[in-house]
Amino acid sequence: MGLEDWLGNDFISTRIKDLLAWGRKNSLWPMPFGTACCAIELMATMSSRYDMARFGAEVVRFSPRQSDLLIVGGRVTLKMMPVLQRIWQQMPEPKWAISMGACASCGGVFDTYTMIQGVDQFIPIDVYIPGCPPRPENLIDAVRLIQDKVGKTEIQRLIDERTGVDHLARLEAMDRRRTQEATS
Amino acid sequence: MSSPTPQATSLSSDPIPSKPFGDAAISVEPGLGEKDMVINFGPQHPAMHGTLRLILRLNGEKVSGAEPDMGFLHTGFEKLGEYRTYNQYIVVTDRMNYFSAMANNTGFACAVEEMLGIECPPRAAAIRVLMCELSRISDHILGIGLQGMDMGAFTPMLWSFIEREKIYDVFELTSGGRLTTSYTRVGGLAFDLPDGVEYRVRTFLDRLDDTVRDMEGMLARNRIFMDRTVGVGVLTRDEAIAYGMSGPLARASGVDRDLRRDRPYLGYEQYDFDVPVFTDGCVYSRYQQRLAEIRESAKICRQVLDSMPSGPINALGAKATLPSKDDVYTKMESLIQHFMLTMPGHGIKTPESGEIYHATESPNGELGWYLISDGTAVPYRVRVRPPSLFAFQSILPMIKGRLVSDVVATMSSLNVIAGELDR
Amino acid sequence: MSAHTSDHDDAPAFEGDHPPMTASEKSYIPSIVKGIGITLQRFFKPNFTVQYPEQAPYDYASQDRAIGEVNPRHRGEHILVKDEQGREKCVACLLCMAACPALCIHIEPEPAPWDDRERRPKVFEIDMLRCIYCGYCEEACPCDAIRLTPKLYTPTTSRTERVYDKERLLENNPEAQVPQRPRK
Amino acid sequence: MSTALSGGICALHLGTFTAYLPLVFMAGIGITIGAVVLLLSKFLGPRRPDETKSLPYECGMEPLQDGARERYSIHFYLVAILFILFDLETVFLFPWATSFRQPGVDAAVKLVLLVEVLLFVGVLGVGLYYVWKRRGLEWD
Amino acid sequence: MDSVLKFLLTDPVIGLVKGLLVIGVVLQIVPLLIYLERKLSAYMQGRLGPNRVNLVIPYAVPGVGGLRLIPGSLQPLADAVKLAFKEEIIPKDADKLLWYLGPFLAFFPVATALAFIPFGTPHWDAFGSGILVDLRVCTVDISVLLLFAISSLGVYGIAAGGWGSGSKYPLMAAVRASAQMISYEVSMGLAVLAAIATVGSVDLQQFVMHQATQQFADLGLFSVPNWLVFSQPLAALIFLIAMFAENNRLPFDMPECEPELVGGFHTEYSGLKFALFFLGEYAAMILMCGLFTTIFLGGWSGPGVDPYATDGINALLSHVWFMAKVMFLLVFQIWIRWTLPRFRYDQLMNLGWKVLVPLALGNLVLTAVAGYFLNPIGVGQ
Amino acid sequence: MSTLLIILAGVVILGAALLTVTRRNPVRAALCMLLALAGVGALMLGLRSPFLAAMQVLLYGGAIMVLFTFVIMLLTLREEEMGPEPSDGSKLGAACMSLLTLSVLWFGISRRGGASYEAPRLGEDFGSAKHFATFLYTDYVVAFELVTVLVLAAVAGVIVLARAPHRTSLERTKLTAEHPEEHA
Amino acid sequence: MNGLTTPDLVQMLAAGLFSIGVFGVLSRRNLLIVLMSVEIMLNAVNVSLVGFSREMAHLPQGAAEGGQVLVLMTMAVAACEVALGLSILIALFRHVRSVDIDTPRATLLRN
Ligand code: SF4
Ligand code: SF4
Ligand code: SF4
Repeated sequence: MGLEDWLGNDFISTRIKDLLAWGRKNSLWPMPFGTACCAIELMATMSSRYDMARFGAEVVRFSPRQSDLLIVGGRVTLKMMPVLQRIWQQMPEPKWAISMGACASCGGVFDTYTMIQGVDQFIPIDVYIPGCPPRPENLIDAVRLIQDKVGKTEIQRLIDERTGVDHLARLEAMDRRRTQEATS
Repeated sequence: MSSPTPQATSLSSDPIPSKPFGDAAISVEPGLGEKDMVINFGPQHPAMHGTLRLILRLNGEKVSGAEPDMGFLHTGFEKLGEYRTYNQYIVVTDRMNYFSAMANNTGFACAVEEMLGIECPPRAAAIRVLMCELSRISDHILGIGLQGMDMGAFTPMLWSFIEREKIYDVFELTSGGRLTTSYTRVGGLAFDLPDGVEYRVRTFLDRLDDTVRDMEGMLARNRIFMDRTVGVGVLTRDEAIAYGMSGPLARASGVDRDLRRDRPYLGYEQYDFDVPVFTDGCVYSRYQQRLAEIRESAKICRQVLDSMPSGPINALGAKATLPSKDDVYTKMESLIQHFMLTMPGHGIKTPESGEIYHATESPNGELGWYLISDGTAVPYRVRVRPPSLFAFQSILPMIKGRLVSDVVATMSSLNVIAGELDR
Repeated sequence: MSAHTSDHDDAPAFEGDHPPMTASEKSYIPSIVKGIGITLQRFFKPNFTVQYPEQAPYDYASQDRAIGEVNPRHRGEHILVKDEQGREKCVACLLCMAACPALCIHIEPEPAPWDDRERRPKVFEIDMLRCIYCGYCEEACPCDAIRLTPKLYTPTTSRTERVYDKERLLENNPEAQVPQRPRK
Repeated sequence: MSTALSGGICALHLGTFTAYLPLVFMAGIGITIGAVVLLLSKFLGPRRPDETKSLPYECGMEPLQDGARERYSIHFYLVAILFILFDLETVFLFPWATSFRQPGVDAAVKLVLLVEVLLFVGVLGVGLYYVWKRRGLEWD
Repeated sequence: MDSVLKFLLTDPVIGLVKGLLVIGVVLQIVPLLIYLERKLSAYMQGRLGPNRVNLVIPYAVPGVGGLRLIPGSLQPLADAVKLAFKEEIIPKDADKLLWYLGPFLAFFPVATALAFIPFGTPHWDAFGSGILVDLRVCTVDISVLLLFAISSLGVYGIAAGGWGSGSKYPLMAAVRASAQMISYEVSMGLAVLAAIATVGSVDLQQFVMHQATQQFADLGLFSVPNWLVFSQPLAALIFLIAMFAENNRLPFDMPECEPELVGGFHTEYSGLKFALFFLGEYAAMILMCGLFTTIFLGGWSGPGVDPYATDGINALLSHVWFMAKVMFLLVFQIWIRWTLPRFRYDQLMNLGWKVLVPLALGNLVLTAVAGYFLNPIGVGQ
Repeated sequence: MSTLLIILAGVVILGAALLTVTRRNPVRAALCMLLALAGVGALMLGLRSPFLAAMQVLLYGGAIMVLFTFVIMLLTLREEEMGPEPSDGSKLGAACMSLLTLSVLWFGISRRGGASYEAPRLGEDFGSAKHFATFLYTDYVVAFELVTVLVLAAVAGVIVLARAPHRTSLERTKLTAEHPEEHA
Repeated sequence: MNGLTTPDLVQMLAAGLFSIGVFGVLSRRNLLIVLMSVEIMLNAVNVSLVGFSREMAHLPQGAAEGGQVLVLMTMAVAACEVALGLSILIALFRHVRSVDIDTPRATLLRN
């Protein structure tokens, strides 16, 4: 059930946690869910002038199974929403999401009959980027914000919250199991 | 409504396939035939630009049928047009074809101006031409870069982005936005060109050649690339006409038609440029077509810079453009005009039942705007003829019976912009 | 204006558009060598990357981007302009609200306590997330009370946090607070 | 010749199984690394499977057709068969390749060997040609 | 001391140590390769590549703090850490057994086959103890055959992984990949056959000895060694091309070509299993480059290396030469990857069957005929 | 040493073979078969036939089993297509038959006089590729050349079988008409 | 098994392997597995041949070589057999959509 659950607060555990946070922080492989204009700026961020690879966010995997960071860039319509949701669900934990641009964050200029007014109604978004389209600088800022967040959050609790598991109850159950194993 | 193009009547006599989708179109049901595998190609597929979807029926590697599924990016552009004033709508047109936003809002502004009977001043027209051609370059260079990328050559794509960044700089300097410029206004432009743009465009054009040569050198005569593109995704001249293709795609198939030359707008007739035409209609021809058009556009840009007229950038007399800010702060009638143009319920005076179809040559082909006005500041109906739609619908005959890899090559050669396709 | 490019005018020595591959081209080797040559050249060219968080977005001195100092037309976050007495210039005429295509400005006017104007905004809110930074509000304002400044929009972790109220807009970007309208 | 070169006690002469012991070690190391990585993959990461997550990825759509294992083209099978046959031929040529230029073989034997091998390769070529002509090497 | 050495330098111990060393070195080259690949491609594209995770020597500069070295050099480590602690997803249609076997089988044969590559001189007097150590793990004299036999099992990894995922893209990729790999194995085998015929041995160490001790041409100033790349250029070319195909590297990266098959046969894999696939892939690259070096580029031989000497310096130098050649080939592979577009599937098969196989056969015939007229060969003439 | 090895290999081989013939899932069967083949290869090494061992792995492991794998992948049999599980009766019969075979062979083997491997030492390169060369192309040249003919015949056969005429569309429609449920 | 020598062990092993093959051929109805069983039988023969060859290595007449060549030939035959057998299997499968050995008969009877 994940080694991280077993990590306590002693010196070595903290070191391991630091190492993990460092690794996750510096290797955020993005899953580009770019649908419209924002996708072009997303590409611009990956390309030579802004070069997101500098932050380790280089390996663009088009398979959700290998990515850590979903970047929703562009307009998301009613027809597209299930796709987005499915991709988000198919990404392995721990995962993060950026909503890039006005459209993804809240619909932007397109308050029309087909548009989702903000993808955060359907998937948990960690960072919103305003702008239409946001400049690559903003996207880089957002990735750095995510990096901060990765370093600070307790991943296990985050995952539990997302999957609707009672974090404390799970930890207690594990504790109980541990003591049981120790006694028997 | 004015007739779309001079050639339209002659073209319409060409035979249209009785079943345009033919037997290529299939229905999807579980547990299909003996060997065919039905597979989703898109929407979230690297080759489908994020939002297009093809349902492919594969016999081994071979495509035995395909069904395009669109609408994943249907944003309601046309409906939105009925709730935004003409000038506000310019912002929206930017977001329709984001590879070349400038060409879109120029097209829309031209359509409105033609409906209102306004002539935009020569300086504004020249600047618009410059910006349109720059967008054409940025679209085509990314197009050939993506063509390479979809075939595995990732490096040229990033080089194309370097050039695009320089174009972004020009846009940013003039309009304040990199991608979605919102620079044109009905009857003119938002601002005049700032200093330094000319120098910047010229240096960009000078260095463009190098990059284009490098990109061409990497791919154009490379056998791997040629084998994958020559004779792939062929669209004959007749098919191209029947499917309503336009722009570089049609020209690559031998349809010698370019609105900039055949139905000049914005003073295109003053500039000396060639319309490159290829006849093979295959992916490789489209690639070469784009390369050739980049060079022609660069030529036009230079001429525009050489002959840039001076003068106002807004058609002032027509009461459709905002007065200058200094006047608004100081003169009463300017202030009133400003209010009359911006206040809710007011705005540009339009004819009671104006109706216009106006087409411009956007980088992807004939971009037509069909507008109906009802005398208010908001259009009664906005309808777009998006070139990408015609490109996407014609993919079936191109990929039928070909391999999966050809689907990728063909798709990227069509340069389908989902935003424009689905609107 | 000729209808065809030159290579169509003089009769080409081959069918179709493109010269067929020569024997040496068929052997793959020349183009591979050429390709390697080009990439080698590019390898030794100076690179194009702006190290964003360290190098400020407008500090392009070392790059050939060189937009100069801050681009005055850059459309970043808004400010409400203050007049000489430190009051907002806005007279709550609602023109910006009408001009905004994204419908992201919300103004509630109230009678002004000052005698040089009738009204002033009681509430002036801009949803920075929905805003598309088009600059129409600035263009619509008859008294230069709202401006788009070069300040980059910043990513955020909360959607509501991006709704800027009057106070925040007034203090948003102090450097851009010059009473006279900067030339564009 | 080989013993002359690889003297020393480590270079065990051929055929004794001890010479292959390092190979077993190597395989052991490979297996250990592989197994450890697989085991770790089971224990390290969190696990929160759910219905959607374990659906096969198909561009974000519901997978079309139930049962993803679909049938594939016969061509691939042909490739595999051709491969077997060619592999077989290679096997029969290995001994020849090691010895046909050894010193101390007299000319007549050499000639016979040459003819034999040319014949062998020739028939192989004929086989390839036949397959080619029968469109066994077409992939589209 | 001496007795300790004597005890330690028994065959099994030597074998084990060599095996551990080889695997260790390979496991270290892999991150280096990943790093190199990213940096080289970045510079080629006018970018900088990863530069945020540096090797830091703490407190190196007094008063200022740590010294940052080699920008981005820890990137592979960061990736590895992250992948290790990623959730594991098993698709619902997956065949559990194959799912686990896939990455394992992609790595294990490669690791085993590495045992046959000679990475240094055949007789190194280990620490002056008088015990001669052959610098390769498995000292058998049919190493080429065994190497081929074992590495031909690499197909199963991809096949099992792709088929076992129970998803369409991986399945397609698996079928493509295995067909591609076995097709190019034929031409590779034929090319190697010609090389064997030239050398007259199926022992890789003999290959190197042959190339190290003979001279191809004497150009006065320096003599060209008899590397097989000179005497068997066609075979070398065929092998080189087949090598790219066997490693599934661009321009032959059919099995994972992104724009067509999303992620290829490992689309469904996440976390460490994906990393294991990756590891296997890069290890296979190293294996193939090592093989090419050994067969065609004179292996560990090079200026200053005496094939018969037994001293440690000589052995070290030979190893350095070997690594240098292998690194050169690896960089070449990387360079090609970022330069060329990829083949289409049928073109790739055509190239394999209709060009390379006939060429290799012709080359074989040529070798046979030439061998008849030329002098018999021997080592050390 | 070698007896131990042989017993070890024997256990692996027999076990794997037994598993092979009893697995219902062809994939599992093929995997077990692979193990058995590898065991046989190791056994050959122990019996001082290294060349044959290499060929065993190369041909059986690297080629023949690949072919099986391909067929399995291409057919991807469904449960109903594999036919029903054989009845217990037939299994029992088969077991009897195979035991009969085994006892006959066993009888034969145990009757022969004490063979041994300890006889005069073998030549240095017995079983190597060079050793093969000394007789394969001289004493057994007919067999050697016949192999090509065999292979040629096999190629021809395979091509003919693989290119078996497809059902014409007419036949197909007829079939569909007769058994609509199969083709629905 | 005290009376058994090592060579006998090898032959026993071969015999065991062979009878497992026989069992597989007789008991299974899945053609794929039947083919695999045939391969197992051939392998048994190979083992036996190698064993005999090893046993006779000291005889001067080249009996040992004969055994070795025979193994190589067996492999060749096995490869060809598999190639053809699987081709037939595929051809069959195309017609009757099953790899059950008894199905073709049933289908033929039905028609
Ligand atoms: S936020 Fe703006 S740029 Fe981004 S997708 Fe929406 S409209 Fe396009
Ligand atoms: S910039 Fe445009 S979208 Fe933003 S508030 Fe002003 S008018 Fe509205
Ligand atoms: S900001 Fe300007 S336009 Fe908007 S309400 Fe105030 S005065 Fe009017």
